[in-house]
Amino acid sequence: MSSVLTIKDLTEEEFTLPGNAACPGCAAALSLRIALKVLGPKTIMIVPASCISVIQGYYPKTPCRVPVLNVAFASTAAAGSGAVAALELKGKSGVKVLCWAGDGGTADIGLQALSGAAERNENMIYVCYDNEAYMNTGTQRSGATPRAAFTTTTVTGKLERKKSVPEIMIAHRIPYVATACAAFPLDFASKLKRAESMPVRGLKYIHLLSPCPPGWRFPAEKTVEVGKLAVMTGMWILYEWYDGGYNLTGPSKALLEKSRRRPLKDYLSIQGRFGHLKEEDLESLQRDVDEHWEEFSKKLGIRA
Amino acid sequence: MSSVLTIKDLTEEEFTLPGNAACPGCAAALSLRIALKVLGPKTIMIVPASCISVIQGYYPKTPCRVPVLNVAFASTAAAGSGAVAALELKGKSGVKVLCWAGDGGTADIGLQALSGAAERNENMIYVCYDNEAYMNTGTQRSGATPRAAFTTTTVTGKLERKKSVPEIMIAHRIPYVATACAAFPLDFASKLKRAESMPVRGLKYIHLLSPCPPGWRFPAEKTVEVGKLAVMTGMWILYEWYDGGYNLTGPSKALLEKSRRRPLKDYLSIQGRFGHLKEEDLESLQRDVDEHWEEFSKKLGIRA
Amino acid sequence: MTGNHAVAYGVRDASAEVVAAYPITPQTQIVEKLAEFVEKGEMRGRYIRVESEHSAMAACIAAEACGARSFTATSSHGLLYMSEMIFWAGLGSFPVTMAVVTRTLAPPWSIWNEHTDILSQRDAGWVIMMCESAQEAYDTAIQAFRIAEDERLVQPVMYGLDAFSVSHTAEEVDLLEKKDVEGYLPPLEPSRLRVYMDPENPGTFGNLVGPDRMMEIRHSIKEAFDRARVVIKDAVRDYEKISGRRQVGLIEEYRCSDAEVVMITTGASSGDAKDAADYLRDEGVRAGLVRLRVIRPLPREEISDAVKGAKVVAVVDRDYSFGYGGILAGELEGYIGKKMCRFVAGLGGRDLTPEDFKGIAMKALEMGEKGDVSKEIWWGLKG
Amino acid sequence: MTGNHAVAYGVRDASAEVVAAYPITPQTQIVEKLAEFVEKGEMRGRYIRVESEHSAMAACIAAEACGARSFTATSSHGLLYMSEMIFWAGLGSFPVTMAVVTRTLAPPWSIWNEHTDILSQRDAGWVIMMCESAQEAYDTAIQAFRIAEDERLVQPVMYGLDAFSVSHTAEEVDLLEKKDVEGYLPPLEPSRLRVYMDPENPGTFGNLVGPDRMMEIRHSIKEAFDRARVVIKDAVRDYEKISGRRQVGLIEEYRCSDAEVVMITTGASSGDAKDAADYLRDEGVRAGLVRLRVIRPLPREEISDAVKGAKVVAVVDRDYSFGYGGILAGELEGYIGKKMCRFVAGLGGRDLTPEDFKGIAMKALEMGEKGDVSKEIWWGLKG
Amino acid sequence: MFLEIRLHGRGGQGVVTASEMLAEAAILEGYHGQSIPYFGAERRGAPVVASARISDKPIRRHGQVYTPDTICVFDTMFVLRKDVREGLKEGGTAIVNHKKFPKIDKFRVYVVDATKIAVENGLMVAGWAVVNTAMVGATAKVLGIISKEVLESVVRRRWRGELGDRNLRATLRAFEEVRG
Amino acid sequence: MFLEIRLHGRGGQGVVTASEMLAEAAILEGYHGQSIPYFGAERRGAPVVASARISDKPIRRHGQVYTPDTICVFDTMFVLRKDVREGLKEGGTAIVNHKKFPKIDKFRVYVVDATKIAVENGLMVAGWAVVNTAMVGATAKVLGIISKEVLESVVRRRWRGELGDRNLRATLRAFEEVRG
Amino acid sequence: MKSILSKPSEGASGLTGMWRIKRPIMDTDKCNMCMLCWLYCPEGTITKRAGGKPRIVYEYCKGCGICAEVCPSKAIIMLRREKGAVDR
Amino acid sequence: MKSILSKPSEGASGLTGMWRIKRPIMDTDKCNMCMLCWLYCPEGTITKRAGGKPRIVYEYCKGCGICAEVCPSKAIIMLRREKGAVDR
Ligand SMILES: Cc1ncc(C[n+]2csc(CCOP(=O)(O)OP(=O)(O)O)c2C)c(N)n1
Ligand SMILES: Cc1ncc(C[n+]2csc(CCOP(=O)(O)OP(=O)(O)O)c2C)c(N)n1
Ligand code: SF4
Ligand code: SF4
Ligand code: SF4
Ligand code: SF4
Ligand code: SF4
Ligand code: SF4
Ligand SMILES: [Mg+2]
Ligand SMILES: [Mg+2]
Repeated sequence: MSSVLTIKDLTEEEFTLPGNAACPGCAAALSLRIALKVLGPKTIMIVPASCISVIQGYYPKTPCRVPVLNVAFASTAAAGSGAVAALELKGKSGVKVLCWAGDGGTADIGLQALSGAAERNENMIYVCYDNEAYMNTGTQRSGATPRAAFTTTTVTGKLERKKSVPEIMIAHRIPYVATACAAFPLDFASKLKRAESMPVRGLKYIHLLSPCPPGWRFPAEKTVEVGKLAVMTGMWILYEWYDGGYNLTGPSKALLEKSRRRPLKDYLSIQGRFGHLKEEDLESLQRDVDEHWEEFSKKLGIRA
Repeated sequence: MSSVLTIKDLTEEEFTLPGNAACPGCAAALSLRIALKVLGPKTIMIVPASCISVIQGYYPKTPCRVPVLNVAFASTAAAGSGAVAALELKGKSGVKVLCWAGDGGTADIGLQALSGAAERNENMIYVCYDNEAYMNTGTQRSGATPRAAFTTTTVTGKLERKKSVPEIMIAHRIPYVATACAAFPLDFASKLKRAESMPVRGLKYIHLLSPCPPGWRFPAEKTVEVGKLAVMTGMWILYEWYDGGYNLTGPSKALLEKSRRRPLKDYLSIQGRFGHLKEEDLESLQRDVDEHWEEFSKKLGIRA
Repeated sequence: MTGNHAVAYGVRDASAEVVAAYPITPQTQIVEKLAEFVEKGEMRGRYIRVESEHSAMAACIAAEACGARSFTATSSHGLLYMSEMIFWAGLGSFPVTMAVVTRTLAPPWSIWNEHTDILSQRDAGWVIMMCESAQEAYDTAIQAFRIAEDERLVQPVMYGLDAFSVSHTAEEVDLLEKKDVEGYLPPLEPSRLRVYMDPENPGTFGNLVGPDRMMEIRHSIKEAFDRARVVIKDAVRDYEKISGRRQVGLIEEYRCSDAEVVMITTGASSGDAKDAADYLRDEGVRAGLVRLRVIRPLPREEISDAVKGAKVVAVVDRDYSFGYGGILAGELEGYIGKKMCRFVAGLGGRDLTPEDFKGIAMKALEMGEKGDVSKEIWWGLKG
Repeated sequence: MTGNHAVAYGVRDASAEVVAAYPITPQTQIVEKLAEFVEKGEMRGRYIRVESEHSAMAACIAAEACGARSFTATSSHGLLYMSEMIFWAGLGSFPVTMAVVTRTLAPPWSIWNEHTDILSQRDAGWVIMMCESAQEAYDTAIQAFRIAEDERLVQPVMYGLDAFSVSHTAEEVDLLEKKDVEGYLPPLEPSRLRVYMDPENPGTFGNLVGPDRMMEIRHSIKEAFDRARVVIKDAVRDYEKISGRRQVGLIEEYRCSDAEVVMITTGASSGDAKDAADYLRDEGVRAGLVRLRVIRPLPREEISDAVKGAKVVAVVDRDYSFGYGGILAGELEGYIGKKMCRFVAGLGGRDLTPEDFKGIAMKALEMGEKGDVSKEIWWGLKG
Repeated sequence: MFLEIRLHGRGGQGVVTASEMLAEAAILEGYHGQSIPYFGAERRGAPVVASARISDKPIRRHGQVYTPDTICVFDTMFVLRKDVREGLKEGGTAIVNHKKFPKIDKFRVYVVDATKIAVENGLMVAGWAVVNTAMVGATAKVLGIISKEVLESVVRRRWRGELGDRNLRATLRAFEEVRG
Repeated sequence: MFLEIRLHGRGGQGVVTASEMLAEAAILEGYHGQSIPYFGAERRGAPVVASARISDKPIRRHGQVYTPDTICVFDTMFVLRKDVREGLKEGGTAIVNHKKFPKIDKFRVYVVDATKIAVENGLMVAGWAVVNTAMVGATAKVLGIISKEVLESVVRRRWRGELGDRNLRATLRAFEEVRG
Repeated sequence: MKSILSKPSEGASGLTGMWRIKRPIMDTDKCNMCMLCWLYCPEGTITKRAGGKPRIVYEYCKGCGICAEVCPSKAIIMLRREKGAVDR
Repeated sequence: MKSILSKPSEGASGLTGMWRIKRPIMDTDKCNMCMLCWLYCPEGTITKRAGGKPRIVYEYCKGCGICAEVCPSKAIIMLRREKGAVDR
C-alpha cells in the first residue's frame, strides 16, 4: 500500500474552474483542485463556513464542477453522514462524499460532529485543510494554530500547543488517517487515492497543512516553499496510519535523524506571523519539534 | 507518584447527603460520594444533564454540600473554563473546579467543549462517569457504549466499538489522564488526589467506569462485582498517563499476561444487556479484548 | 398507543428514508421505536445515531439534498441545540419533517410540558403544527411529509406534541394502509426538491449571495408560504379521503359560532377546554373554542373570522416571552382587538383541566363585562 | 472609531472581568480588540478563546455564577449556535451582556445586515436593545452592565449593531473617564447575583423543579421584566449625568408630535429615516419617526402614545418571520391598529437610504389615504 | 359512563404498563380508553403514579386524574399515605395489593394478594415482584366491564410465549381472587 | 457642507484605512466625519470600495455612498470601469493615482503618482505599493479643508516610529504633488 | 433579590428508605470493622458509631445490598421486607 | 419549483486576471514540459497546449508567482505589470 501517483496520473480536466475568489497563492485552492482531479466528478462535496465557502464566489455562479453542499460551520461530518446514508439508500454507492473543512471547522467547532462520524465509522473522506487559524474571518487563533504564532486574538503569540486532530482521529481507530501538505500535491493525491480505494468501509481522514500567504504573512509566490520547509524542518510530519500502525511518507521518511532536518528557523523566519519571536523562542520551538520527533519515532515502532 | 489512599485517608464527612434520587446500587452516586471526600468542600461542581442532575432531586432541596452549577448538556467543560477564569481573577485559586459528566455528555455532545478546554489546558478536574449509555433518558446508545451491548437504540446490539475518550484526551497531551472504575474506589480516590495535587496547571481527566444496575440489567447488589469483573476480565483497563507515558494501576497491573485475566464471559454473562449474545459473539468480543491488550501493551513501552 | 409511538408509526408508514435523531425526554419513545423498526427491517430507512441534535438536523438536511425523505424528533434543549440547523433547513428549503415534544426549557431543569420551545423557532421558515391527541400525531406525521414536499411549498414542517399528555398518553389510534399512504404522498423522487446534489448536473448550494440578490431569494420563500394555506388544506382534504376521518385544517372551531366567550388554545389541553365549553353550556354560558392546529403560517384571518361574534376572547398561552407576554396572544392581538384577554397557563408542566378552562372562560367574561381586558393573567399561580 | 471598537472600549471601560468569545464576521473587531486589551494589560479581565459560541456563552454564565462580570459578542450563526445557552442565561437570570452584530442568516451565506438574527432570540429572557451609531454602541456597552446587574432586574442584556453600517463604520465617539464608569456601575461584588457559587454557603443551581413550583419561578422573571422599564430609564438618566450627553430611553421620538406619517424603525438606518423626515418636511410632508432603542421589554405603550396623532404609521422591518411577516410590525399590530402599514426592507444587506425612507413614508400616506393598509410591502424588491 | 382510575406503585412494579393495559382492554370492550403516566425520576422502588380513563364517549381531555373513581394500590406500604388517597371520590373504590385490609367507611375497598400471585408465577425482576398483571386482573374484575377474553388478548400482545403464559395466569388468578 | 467621497482600490492598498483617515482628519478639523467600508471577500488585488462623509452637521445616515461628490481612484486599472464612476455627481471630482490623465468634461480630474510616491518611500507589502497614505494626502489637498498638521496627527496615530515617518512623507508629498 | 439555589438537606428526594424491598441487617458481632461497607455504600447511609462500628441509617438506605455483598465477614444479611422487621 | 443552485462557470468571481500585479511570462524555449507549473498553479490557469507545452490563461491568472517559483528551468518570470505588456 504505497503506490505514489505521478503528474501523469492526474487528469487534465479541471473541476474547480478558474476565476474563483481565493487569494493569489492559496494552497487550499490548489489542494482542492488536486483533490477533485483524484476523486473525479462522482463526488459530492460538503463544505462548512471557511475560506472554501468564500472561494466559491457569488450566487448564481460557482467554480465547482461537482455538487457542493455548503453547510453550517459545525456540521460538516454530520451532513456528510446524512449524505452517505441517503446515497446508500438510493443505491448510489458509486458517488463519494468528500467533506472539505478548515482547521477551525475541524479542530474546534466541527470536532464533535467529526468525532461522532468517526465513532459511527461513516463511509466518507474527510479532508481538513489546515491553514492554522480562522482565515476567512481574518486570522484568529484556532486550536490548530501552532504555539507562538501571531494571530489577531493572540497578538503576543499563542501560548498553547497545536491540537493534533490526526492523533485524535487515530484514537478513534478509523480505517485510515494521514497527514499531508499542500506543497507535496502528489503525496496528498496518493493518500486520497489510497483512502478512496480502501476495501474497508469507514471514515478516512486526511489532515493537510495548507500555507496561507495573508494569514501567515508571506508573499504569495512562497506558498510552496513555505510548505516544503514545514516538512523539511520537521515541523510538520507526513505520515499515514492504518491497520494499527504508522508509516512516514515522502520527504519525512528521511527525517527521523535530527541532523537531516533543516533548522526550524528557516521555516519560521520567512513568515510574518513568527516575526516577533526572539532567539530563545526559536530555540524553545526547535526543542518542541525535536521532542515531538522523539515521541513520534517511538510510535513508529507500533504496528499491530 | 504512586501513593495509594486507604480507607483511613477518606474523611467521614459526607458531601452528598443521603436521601438522593439515585437508583439503588448506583455506582455513579457512590463514586461522587468518594470524589467529594477526596476534594473536600472547596470544590465547585459543574454538572450537565445526566443521571447526576436527576440524582439531586427537586428544588428547593439538594443532597450536595458543595456548590453545584447545573449546566446544559453540551457545555460542561466550557462552563468549567468560565468558572476557572472567574475564580482565578477573583483570587480564589484555592477553590477547585470539578466537572462531573456522563459518557454521553463527554464522549458525544460534550466532547467539543472538552476538547477545547483541553487544548487551552484549563486548570480543572474533569471526571467522566461512564455507564456506557444515555441512562437518564432510558438507556440509549452513546459513543461509549461497548460493541454488542443492547440499548434501546441498538436493540440487536451496538455495531461499533466503544469510543475511547481517555485515548482522545491523551492525544490532546494534557497533564494527566487516567481511567478508573467505581468498584475500586480507593484507586479512583488516589487518582483524584494525584490530579488535584499535580504541580502543573491544566486539565486533569479521569474516565471512570460506572456500572449501572437498570441500564446494564443486573441486580443492584452486583454493582461492585460487575465493576470488578470489568477490570479482572481486562475489558476495562486501569491506567494513568502523564509525562508522556502510561502506567497500569491496581489489579490491571497484573493482567498483562492473558492467562491472568478472567474470561470475558464472566463479565458479560451477568448483565442483561449482553444476554442476546451467542457463543461466537462472546468469542469475537474476547478477541477484541485480547487485541486491545496487545496494542495497549506496546504503548506501555513509551514513556518519554 | 402513545402519541410518541403514533408518530413513529406515521413516519414508518410514510416510508421515511433517513432518520437521524438524538434522545431526549420525553421524545425518546419516538426514536427508540424508529430505531427498532429499522433494525428489525420493518422500515427500509437508515437510522443515524448522531452525537447531538445539531448533527441530527444537519444529517437530515444533507439527506434531503441527496434526495432522501428525512425525519427527526426532539424537544426543548435539543430543539435549541439544533436551532442553527433548523434555520438552515427553513431558509434553505429542505423539506425535512420533525416532531417536537414540547417541554419546558431549563434552567432549572424540568421535563414537563410547555410550548415555549417550539414557539421559539417560529421565525425559522418552517410550517408549525400542533397535535391534540395521539391520533392527530399519527395523522400529522404523515401529512407533514405531504405538506413539506408539496411542489408549491417545499419547506420543512415541525409539529408539536405536548410532553406526556400527548407524548406518553396511550390512546386509540387508527393506522392507515401503507399503500394508501403511498398514494397520498409525493413519489420518493429527488425531483421534488429545490436543492438536489446531482453529479450528473452539478450545482453549488449555499455559496455567498450579495445584497443585490438575497432579498429576492427570501421573497421566494415568502411566496411559498403564501401558498402554504392552500397546500395544507389540500393535504388535509386528501387525507380525509384516504382515512375516512374528519381532519382539522388550519384551525378547529368548537361551538364557536354562537359563543359569547371563545377560548383560543393549541395542543393537548384543547380537549380539556372543549369539555369545559360543554360544561359551561350546561350551566348556561355560551362558551366556544378555537384551536390552532397550525401556527405557521399563522391563521390570522381564520381566527379573526371565527371569533367575530364573541363578546370576549381568552387566548391561553402555554408559553412565555419575557418582556412581551404570551406569544400567541401577542401574535393575535392585532386581529382580535380590544376584546382579547390574555391568559398564561400551564407553564413548567402545571396541568390544565376542564375546571381550569371553565375558570378562564368565566374570568374572561367578567373582565369583558368590566371593560378592562388589559391585564395579563397568570392562571393558577400559587401565592 | 468603528461601532465594533466602540463596544470593545465600552466593555473595557466597564471593567468586564471575563470575556469569552468566538470570531464571526462582522463581529471580529470587537473580540480582537478585547483580546488585545487583555494581552497588553489594558484590561484586568481574562479572555477565554473558546472553541464555539455555545461554549462562549457557557463560560460567561459560569463566570457570572462565580461572581465575575462577563461579556461576549457574536452574530447571526454564532447567535443561533449559542441559542441554547442564551436561553440558559435568560431563564437562569445570569446578567451576562452581549453585543450582537446583526447579520443575515444563511443559507445561502451572506455576511450583510439584517435583524432577523437578534430578533430570533426575543423569547430568551434577555433585555434587547439596538444601537443607531458607534457612539450609542459605546454607551450601550456600558449601560448594558448597569441594566443587567441592577438588583431589581438581574437579567442578561444583548444589544444589536447593524452589520457594517454600525459595526464597521468609523464615527466620532466620546469615551468616558474610567472612574465615572466605576461610579455608575454596580460594584464588582458577587452579591449582585441571584446565583452565586460559594463554597462557604453552598447551594445547587438548576436541579429539577416540578410542575408544582416552576411557574412561580418563571413568574419571578416576569416580575423582574415588569421592573425593567424603570431600570432602563434610571440607567439612562444616570448615564446622562456622567456623560453630559442626551440619551435615548426606550424609544426615540423624532418630529413625531405633529407628524401625519410616523415611521417606526430600529438600528442604524433610523438616521437615514430621520434625514428622510427632514427632507419630507422641507417638501411639506409632516413626517416623523419612532426609533426603538429597546425591543425587550417591548415598549408598546410608549409607541402607541407616540403615534397617537399620526394618520398612518409605517413599520419598517429589517427582519422576517415566514408565515407571519415582519416581526416588529406583528408585535406592534395590536397597539397601532388599523392605520399601520407594514414594510419589509433591507433584507440580506440591501442598503436603505434617506430616499428609501422618503418613498416608504409617501407610500404609507398613499395607502392610508386609500384606506387599505393590509398589504405587506417588500420595499426595494427587484423584478 | 366516565371512569377515572389512578394507579399507585413503585418503580419496577409496572404501574404504567398496567394503566395502559386497562385502557387498551376498555377499548377492546368497545369503550374509549386513555392511559396517562405521571413522569418523574423513575427509580426502582420509588413511588410511581399513573392514571387511566374509560368512557363511552371519546376522551378529549389530557390532564392527570385528580379525582379518581378508583384507585389501585400496588404496594402495601403506600396504602396509608395521604397522597395516595387524595382526591378519591366519596364512595369510590380502592383496590389494594394486600392480604387483607380494613374496611374504610368512605370507600369500597377490595384486596388481592398480587405479590403472592406474582411470586408464585415467577414474575420477579431483580428480586422484585412484578405485580402489574395481577393488579390489572383484579381491577378488571372490580370494574366489571372487562372480560377475561379481552384480558387475555391484552396480555398476549405484550408478552410472548411462556412469559405470556405466566402473566396471563397471574392476571386471571387475580381476577378470580380479588375480594371486596 | 455635506461631502460624500467614495474610494476605489484593490485589496492590499489600504482603501478602508484611507477612508477612515479622511473621516478622522475631518473630525479633527471640527467637522463631522464618517467612514463606511463596503465589505466583501477581501482578497489581495481584488476590487475594494469604501466611502466617507464629511459634514458640518452630525451625520446620521449609515448607508453606502451612491452619489459621491468625489471619487478617489487608487488603481489606474479601475479608472475606466463604469462602476467606479457610477453615481459621481456632474461637476464632481475624481482624484486618480496616475502619472497623467485625460481631462473628462463632466468631472474635475486630479492626478497624483501615488504608486511612485509609495515605492519611493518604501511602502511596499509583498510586492504591493501601499498607496493609501499618498492618496489621503492628495485628497486632503483637493478637498481643501484638511491641514497638513491634522494629516500628520492622523498618520502618527496609526503608525509609530520610522514607518510613521515614511507614511507621513508619502502623505505630505502627495499633498504637494497632486495636480488638476 | 432572591437566590434561586437549592439548599443541601438530607432526604432531598424524600425518605428513600421507602424504596427498599430488602433490608440490610448487620450482625455487629461478626463485624471486623474493616469499613468496606461504609466505603461502598452509594448512599452514605452507613455511618460510624462511637465504638467505631458501622451503623445503617434506615430512613434513607435504599436496600441495594451492596454492603452485604462487600462485607468480608458476612456480617450483613439482606432481609425481604415482608418477612423482616416492621418498617418505620 | 425553482432550483436555487449556483451553476459552474469560469470567472465565478469575475475576471480575476484583474487582481494581478505581476504577470507570469513563459519562455517556451526554456520549458522542459515537466508540468510542475501546471501541477502547482492554484487557479488552474495553466493549461496544456496541443504540443504539450503549458500555456497561461491570463483572464484569470492572479499573478501569484508560484509557477515561476516551481519551474525547475526558470522558464517563467514574473513581470511587474507596470513595466510589462499591456493588460487586456
Ligand atoms: C457558528 C458559526 N460561528 C462562526 C462563524 C464565522 N466563521 C465563518 S468561517 C470562520 C473561520 C473558519 O476557519 P477555518 O475552519 O480554519 O477555515 P479557514 O477560513 O481558515 O479556511 C468563522 C469563524 C460561522 N460561520 N458560524
Ligand atoms: C441538548 C440536549 N439534548 C438531549 C438532552 C437529553 N438528555 C438529558 S440527560 C441525557 C443522557 C445523558 O447521558 P450521559 O451523559 O451518559 O449520562 P447518564 O444519564 O448516563 O448518567 C440526555 C440524552 C438534553 N438535556 N439536552
Ligand atoms: S486567506 Fe489563506 S486560505 Fe483563505 S483563501 Fe486566502 S490564501 Fe487561501
Ligand atoms: S440509571 Fe444507572 S447511573 Fe443512573 S442513577 Fe440509576 S444506577 Fe445510577
Ligand atoms: S464490611 Fe462487614 S466487617 Fe467490614 S465494617 Fe462493614 S459490617 Fe463490619
Ligand atoms: S443496602 Fe445499600 S443503601 Fe443500604 S446501607 Fe447497604 S449499601 Fe447502603
Ligand atoms: S514548470 Fe517550467 S519547465 Fe516545467 S512545464 Fe512549466 S514552464 Fe515548463
Ligand atoms: S501566476 Fe499563479 S495563478 Fe498565474 S499561472 Fe502562475 S501559478 Fe497560476
Ligand atoms: Mg483555518
Ligand atoms: Mg451515561
